[in-house]
Amino acid sequence: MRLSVQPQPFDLGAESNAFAAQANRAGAIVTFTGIVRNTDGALIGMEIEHYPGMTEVAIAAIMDTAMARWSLTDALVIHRHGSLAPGEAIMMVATAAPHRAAAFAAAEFLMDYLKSRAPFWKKEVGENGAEWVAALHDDEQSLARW
Amino acid sequence: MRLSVQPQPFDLGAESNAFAAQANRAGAIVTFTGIVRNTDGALIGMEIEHYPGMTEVAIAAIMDTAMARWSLTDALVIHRHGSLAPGEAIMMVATAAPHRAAAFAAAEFLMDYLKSRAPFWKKEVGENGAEWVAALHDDEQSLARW
Amino acid sequence: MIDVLYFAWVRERIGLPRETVQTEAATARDLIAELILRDERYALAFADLKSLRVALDQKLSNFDAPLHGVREIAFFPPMTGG
Amino acid sequence: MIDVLYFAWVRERIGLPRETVQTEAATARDLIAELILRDERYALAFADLKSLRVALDQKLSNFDAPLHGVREIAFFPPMTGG
Repeated sequence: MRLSVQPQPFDLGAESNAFAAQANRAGAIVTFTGIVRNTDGALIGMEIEHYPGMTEVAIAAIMDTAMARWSLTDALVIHRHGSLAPGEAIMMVATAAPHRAAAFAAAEFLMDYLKSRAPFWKKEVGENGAEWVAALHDDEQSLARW
Repeated sequence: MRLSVQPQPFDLGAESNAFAAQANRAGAIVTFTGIVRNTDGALIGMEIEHYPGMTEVAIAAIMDTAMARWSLTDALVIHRHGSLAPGEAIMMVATAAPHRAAAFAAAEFLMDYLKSRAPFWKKEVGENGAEWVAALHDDEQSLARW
Repeated sequence: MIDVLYFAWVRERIGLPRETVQTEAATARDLIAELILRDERYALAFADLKSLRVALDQKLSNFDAPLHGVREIAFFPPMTGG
Repeated sequence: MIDVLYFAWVRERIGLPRETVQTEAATARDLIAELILRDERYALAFADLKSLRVALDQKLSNFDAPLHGVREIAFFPPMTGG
């Protein structure tokens, strides 16, 4: 199990391969990658603020819960903070389990919790100024399924 | 959208990076990788037989359905056939979508269909002989949710 | 004349991956009945149709669909991909 | 004495990321009431508690939990990670 909260970019491919190489008792690996989306070209970048200390503790707790509940053989969370450009990866999770249902469920669970319970705040910087991203009611609701 | 049915190994990391690099309108990328599992060390390898021609058509149809139903920006399926060793990747799917719920759902849908509707047959080769993998009732059942 | 393909343990029990069969069978079920009369290897392979699937011209079908115009029929166990 | 941390637009409205506050407040709600009396920047930041979250010693909590023994309190909007 590995957790990294970092300002630096990460290499999705290298991280995926390293994770798969360790997951030797797993039959199923799921990864999720979140990317700074820029549908209309108006976004200059994204600023991600976090709460050092609490972030790591909150995510580690979420990961422990996922490992136990779905009997994962491994889990990975990487989450960036600081300044990101459109197209850059914000974060990734990876889960490894004997079977696919557990790997998928655990990855979705981790994402739902990271969205609403890990202390990160996103600010979108556009040509006309910057704006904090509002939390979605849907994201809060999606926690209820676990 | 890319589909490859191939005997050669593939590089999960390189494929993930290439897929992410193309997915510039996506905010969410999900990958699933299936690995030859060997929990007790008794497995020598796996032989995967397929139905050339039908395999490609069946998977392309499944991918078209997923692209349309979840408004994916991109999808990828790589599936190997032939001889595989324990720990080797059997197949991967990747989905790209504006939001995570669609990317997750489409990846699970593709997996459920690949499991039960794409013409592949797995044979496990162990020290005491070889045995065809039986289709799971659960896999057939999981199609019902879509 | 129809090409008949066998996969996985169906192929192993019958002992060949494909053959061309001269037949007037109207359905896959009829074709199977003809094959079973030819050799006990077919009887063994087709003993339990519930454990088999059939594809007509590379599309999943059923044992009672008409074979008229079909050029390739395939028999195999439930798929185990992914 | 308690360390008070602010994040995201709460930090921007108050104009600083953290400060140490001399207080006898029993709860976060009481502390907020004290801060609002000090400056209108706090009134602006704490205008709608429903849009805020609070953490006590780096654990999510609520506005009525006791502050006794707590060394660090943080105020922020709902998280938007992932």
